[in-house]
Amino acid sequence: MAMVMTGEVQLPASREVVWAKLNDAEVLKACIPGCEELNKASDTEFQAVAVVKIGPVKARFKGKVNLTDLNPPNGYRISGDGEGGVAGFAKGGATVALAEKEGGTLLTYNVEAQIGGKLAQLGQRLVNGVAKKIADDFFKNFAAMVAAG
Amino acid sequence: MPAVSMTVNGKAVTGDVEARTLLVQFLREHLRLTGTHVGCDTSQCGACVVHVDGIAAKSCTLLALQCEGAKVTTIEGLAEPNGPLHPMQEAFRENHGLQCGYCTPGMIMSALDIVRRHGNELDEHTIREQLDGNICRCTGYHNIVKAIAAGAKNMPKASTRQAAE
Amino acid sequence: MSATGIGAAVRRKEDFRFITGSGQYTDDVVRPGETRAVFVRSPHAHAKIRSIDVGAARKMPGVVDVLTGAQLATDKIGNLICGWMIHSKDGTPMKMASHPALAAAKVNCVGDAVAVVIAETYEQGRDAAEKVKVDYEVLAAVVDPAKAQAPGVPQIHPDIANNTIYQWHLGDAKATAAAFAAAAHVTKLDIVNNRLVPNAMEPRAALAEYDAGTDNLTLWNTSQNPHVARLVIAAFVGMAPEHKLRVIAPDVGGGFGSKIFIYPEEVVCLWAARKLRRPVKWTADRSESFLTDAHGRDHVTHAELALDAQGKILALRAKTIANLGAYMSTFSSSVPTYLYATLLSGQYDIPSIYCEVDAVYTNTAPVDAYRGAGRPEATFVVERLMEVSARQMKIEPADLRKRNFIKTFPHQTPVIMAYDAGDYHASLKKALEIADVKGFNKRRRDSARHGKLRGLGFSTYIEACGIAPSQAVGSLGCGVGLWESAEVRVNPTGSVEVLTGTHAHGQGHETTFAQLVSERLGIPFENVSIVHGDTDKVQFGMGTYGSRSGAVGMSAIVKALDKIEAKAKKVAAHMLEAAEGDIEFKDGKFTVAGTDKSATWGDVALNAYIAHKFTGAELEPGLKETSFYDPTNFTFPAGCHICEVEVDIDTGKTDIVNWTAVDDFGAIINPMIVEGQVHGGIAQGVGQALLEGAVYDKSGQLVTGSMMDYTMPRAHDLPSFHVGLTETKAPSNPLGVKGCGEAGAIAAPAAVINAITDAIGTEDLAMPATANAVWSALKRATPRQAA
Amino acid sequence: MYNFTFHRPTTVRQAAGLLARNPEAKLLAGGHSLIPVMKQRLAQPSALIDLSLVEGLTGVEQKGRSIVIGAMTRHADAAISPVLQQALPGLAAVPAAVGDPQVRNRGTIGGSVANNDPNADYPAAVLGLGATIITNKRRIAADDFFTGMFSTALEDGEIITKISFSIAKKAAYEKFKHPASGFALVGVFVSKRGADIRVAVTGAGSNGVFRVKSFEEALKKRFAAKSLEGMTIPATGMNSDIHASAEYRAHLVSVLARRALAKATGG
Repeated sequence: MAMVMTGEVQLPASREVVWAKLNDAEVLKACIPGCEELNKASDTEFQAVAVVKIGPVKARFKGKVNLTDLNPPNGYRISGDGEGGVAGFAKGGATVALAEKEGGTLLTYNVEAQIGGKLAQLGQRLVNGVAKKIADDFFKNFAAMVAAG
Repeated sequence: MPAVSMTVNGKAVTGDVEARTLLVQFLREHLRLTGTHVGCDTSQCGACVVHVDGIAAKSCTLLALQCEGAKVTTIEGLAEPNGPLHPMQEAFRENHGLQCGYCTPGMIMSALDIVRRHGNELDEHTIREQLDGNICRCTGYHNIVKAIAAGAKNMPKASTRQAAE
Repeated sequence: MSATGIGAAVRRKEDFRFITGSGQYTDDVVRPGETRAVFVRSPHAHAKIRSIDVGAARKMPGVVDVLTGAQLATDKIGNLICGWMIHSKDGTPMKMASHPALAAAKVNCVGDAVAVVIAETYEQGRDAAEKVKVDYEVLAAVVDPAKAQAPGVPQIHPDIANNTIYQWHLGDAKATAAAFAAAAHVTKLDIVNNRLVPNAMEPRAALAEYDAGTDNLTLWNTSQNPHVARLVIAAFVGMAPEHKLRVIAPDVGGGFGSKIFIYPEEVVCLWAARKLRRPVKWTADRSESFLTDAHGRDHVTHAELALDAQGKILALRAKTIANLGAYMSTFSSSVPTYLYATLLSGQYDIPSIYCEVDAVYTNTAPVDAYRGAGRPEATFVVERLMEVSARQMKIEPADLRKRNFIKTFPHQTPVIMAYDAGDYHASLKKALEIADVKGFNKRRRDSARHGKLRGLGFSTYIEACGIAPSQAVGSLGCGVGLWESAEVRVNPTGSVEVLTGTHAHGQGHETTFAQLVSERLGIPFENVSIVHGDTDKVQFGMGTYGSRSGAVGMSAIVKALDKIEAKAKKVAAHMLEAAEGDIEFKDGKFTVAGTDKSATWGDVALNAYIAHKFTGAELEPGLKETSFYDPTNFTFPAGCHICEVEVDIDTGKTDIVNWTAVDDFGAIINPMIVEGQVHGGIAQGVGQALLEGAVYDKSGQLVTGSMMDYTMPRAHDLPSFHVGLTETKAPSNPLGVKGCGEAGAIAAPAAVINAITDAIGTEDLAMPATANAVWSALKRATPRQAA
Repeated sequence: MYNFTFHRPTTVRQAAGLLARNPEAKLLAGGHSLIPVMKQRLAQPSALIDLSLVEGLTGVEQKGRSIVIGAMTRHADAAISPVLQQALPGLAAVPAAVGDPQVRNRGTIGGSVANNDPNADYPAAVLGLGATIITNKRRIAADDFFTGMFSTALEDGEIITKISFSIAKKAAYEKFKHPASGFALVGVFVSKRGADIRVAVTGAGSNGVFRVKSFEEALKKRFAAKSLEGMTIPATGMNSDIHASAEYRAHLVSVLARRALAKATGG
């Protein structure tokens, strides 16, 4: 089931600072909900392991995170896909745009996500909510990291 | 493997089971009581309904170990082997309340639970609402509803509890 | 009528075992040393298989073996096939893609099996299946049948252009176009016939056993037609010679078409059982059923009806795209063609009809016959066109139908079928009375006072059953004959076993067929048993689908009984020392005409076997006869269903408040069972109209993949039904029976949607008409002036 | 299902101890959310701690102006509890509306509230009555308890033992049931206890149960369906899936709120 959602978050830092954090593996690891590992394969490629927990459901996804369409300091696209074993697979991406606003940076994101396999077959009523929560949590975590400096 | 003991259809039974063994697997595979069926894997269809301590439960959503010490009644335990049928069984036959028969054991066990909770005089609306946990693909429910109303009427007030125990 | 004879509402013989939990379904059968098969299935709708690594899985506890499609090919196990050849307009044969039981190179739908784990227990098998590593190269998927043929969409099968299986047509395009050009009124509709998941309550299962001593294979499975399964698995899949394969379909928990077909799992279990020398059992869990049972319907149609100013139909035309899924299932090609377009004349005298059907592949589960198979789709097209035409032309819907009913028989339609008997006025008239249509306007006003919209919908349907004359279906491309067989064995004590090639999975053949035999031979109902479902016991037969067991299967029994009677009379003649021509047989007694000499049925049966009164030269001992009956025509059950609904304006929720069904099934053997069939059919039709719909997302994931998301009709979704009967006997078979199994599912969807659209005043409503859908339609609508 | 170890403690203390020793353990109450997920292999707890033999976790009692329901009280028992029927019938309607009869025969209030499924019924009542969740460690106000879909303020090792509901004079629940799953497509609980007016919604929000402040404000003038006439809530933030659009869910919230009010006020 493909899902699409958008959001924005106002950050108390310059675009350059935000941009740097968006490209920092440690920051990304701390922000990706449930991320257990994020190993750099190159500046724009990472091997990742993340645990997705939704109520009683718990699935560990192994896969890649890629940064593409890099346009410093205006934005990029962050995408990932992972295999969750018996749970199925998940793919998703977010186009992130940075704009100067009120002395800080307005980050807007457009997320699309897709799941397959057992989660898609059985989890329909929850998929949208979960995808939204993961996206929101990521950018909320990111905002906190930026705020923390 | 953990051991489990319970009373099934009046008989004490024990078995060594993996913790993950469901009650329905214990009944069907360990005890060979194959009257209890599995029709779905999301606890919707009710083909697996049995009574645990007199109360209807979906045996696909209970672990055998959760039933340690419990009294379990399955469709096979409703009537004595050579005795008369339970009035609810008889009513399903009399009213053509079944076609392929696959959902029938669960339907009958659920019907008895409806009588336990709502008494012997059941109106159509109550029966239809209370059958929410049981799916039949053959009958369109028309004759199941009739059968349950008739079976409930023909049951002595005490007999539900007896059947359940 | 005797208490157990033809026409009596005899309680069913089969019920005792079902109500006491002693039925024997496939999963209940246990063989010594049995193993469990767990399939590894694709989570992707469309992907190339780069590699499969079973190494880790093989090492898991309890694993006997892990097998893949590559090994299947090495062992020369053949593909699954579709057995009905359809030719395109241009004369080219349909494009049947190869369908291996385990995919080796490419998967084409979610749930496609790529490997199988054989393990000691089910849970061990599942543990190991997770360890099978499949490296997929994921491809873009095509899901929407309306877009499957467009340029640039993913191609599913490499040598089949535009995902197109065939482009077929029926009827006279020119005459139809001319009629449309001259029409006073043309009604146009775009219709989606929603995709359904059959969901028989018993999931599919297979248990295979190999006897190395005799080289025999036995398969217990959930089949509606065990002989056809054996034939296909022997002759096409090449598993074993036909005489070395036994197929047993024991108690089967509902089929509705989905258990006609030959599926990959049966093939794999047989293959694995022989390879591993252990019995192999597979039972689907419901999640697998959703992904792998053949689905039903899934048509996209544009339909038009041309009428003159008086409401007389001049012509009908339809263009349909039929989704057959990733592979062609056993009979899938016939469903949107000869089982669909041939019924587009409905109950009406329509001079010209033209129908075009494109069948397409998509990355979804295969689609094949599901209760009604083609006929519900046809009825929905015709009956929606009728209702909408009536509304647009401001003619009462019942009146428009009356103006166009076929009144004389036989009637040749422009789309092959020759209707042989019927009285459409009679069923409509009776239904109007039972439904109290006269009182509807008052009820509608009452509903309005409570904030509810009330609507009335008709469906005067027709279907073709008794499938089917072999010569006729052969000329249309069917790969098999559709006769039926019966064997009647009279035992020395006079009891009777009837072996039938039909198969019961809820229909009550053990009762109905015994009623026929009891009445005909004048022997107690209890002394008759019906045997079916085992290829070692029963001679070749064609199985049960298309409401054929009565019209074809019982006719075969009648023919065999004719032979039994003739032979028994010969025996009686010797016993009573009379001429054979003087022997009369009535109520189980043989008498010599004009005398008081008689012999009972039991006496004659015993004498046939002890053979003390005749020599073998005059008469063979024994009393057993066989018949193969081939019908001379389809039968044409028809009737009128009227649905009355109330729609809650605030929520859009529809309640069916009244249902009337008046059907003409010809002669009735057991009215209780017939009514039960009607009830069940209506429930499935209501399910299609209100609740059910299989939805794939754009990437080919089945998002209604469980009973949490796919709404099965429950008791509180349905009312009690008012069922009535009219009767015109079918002239094409000795009993005059027509068939009743599918009528409800055929009639109901149109009745429901006609009722809701009547209530809400807009035709813009797709199935399933969920509360959300109806609420949205109400919001979009400019309400039609209420009648 | 993956295998696990199975424990049946008899006291809350034992249960908490087991939970502390097994970080991957799960508490098993009625099991009707957890076991289906485990059957699909979408959860792999190392141990299950079955609470059914733990003493003192069942029953419905009136304590002063409150109704206290033990965490392991089954829906079927709560629904017919004479105490509840007498003191707070609007709450009794909630367990009566859960799932199907067999689910109600096994499912528990504690399990439902701890799981906080965004389509579950009880969270609407707990939030809609401003209940207090009592655990082995502390008391948590409903307004602080539900923190998003499937997430609560419960900490590791914390076990719900009881839930305390202040008796509201007027209270009612209206549910639009999803025809397949039996969950609430939308459910609305309304209550009035003195000046505390609450409208809590389950099923509709993409982030779980929530209160409709605009409705609550409007109801302060008069606690009646009429006060909400013409009022709607925006579709943003509503869940949208194959079963219902966000617009439809938003619409149902106002329809069901009015119906619940009519029920609560005997209208």
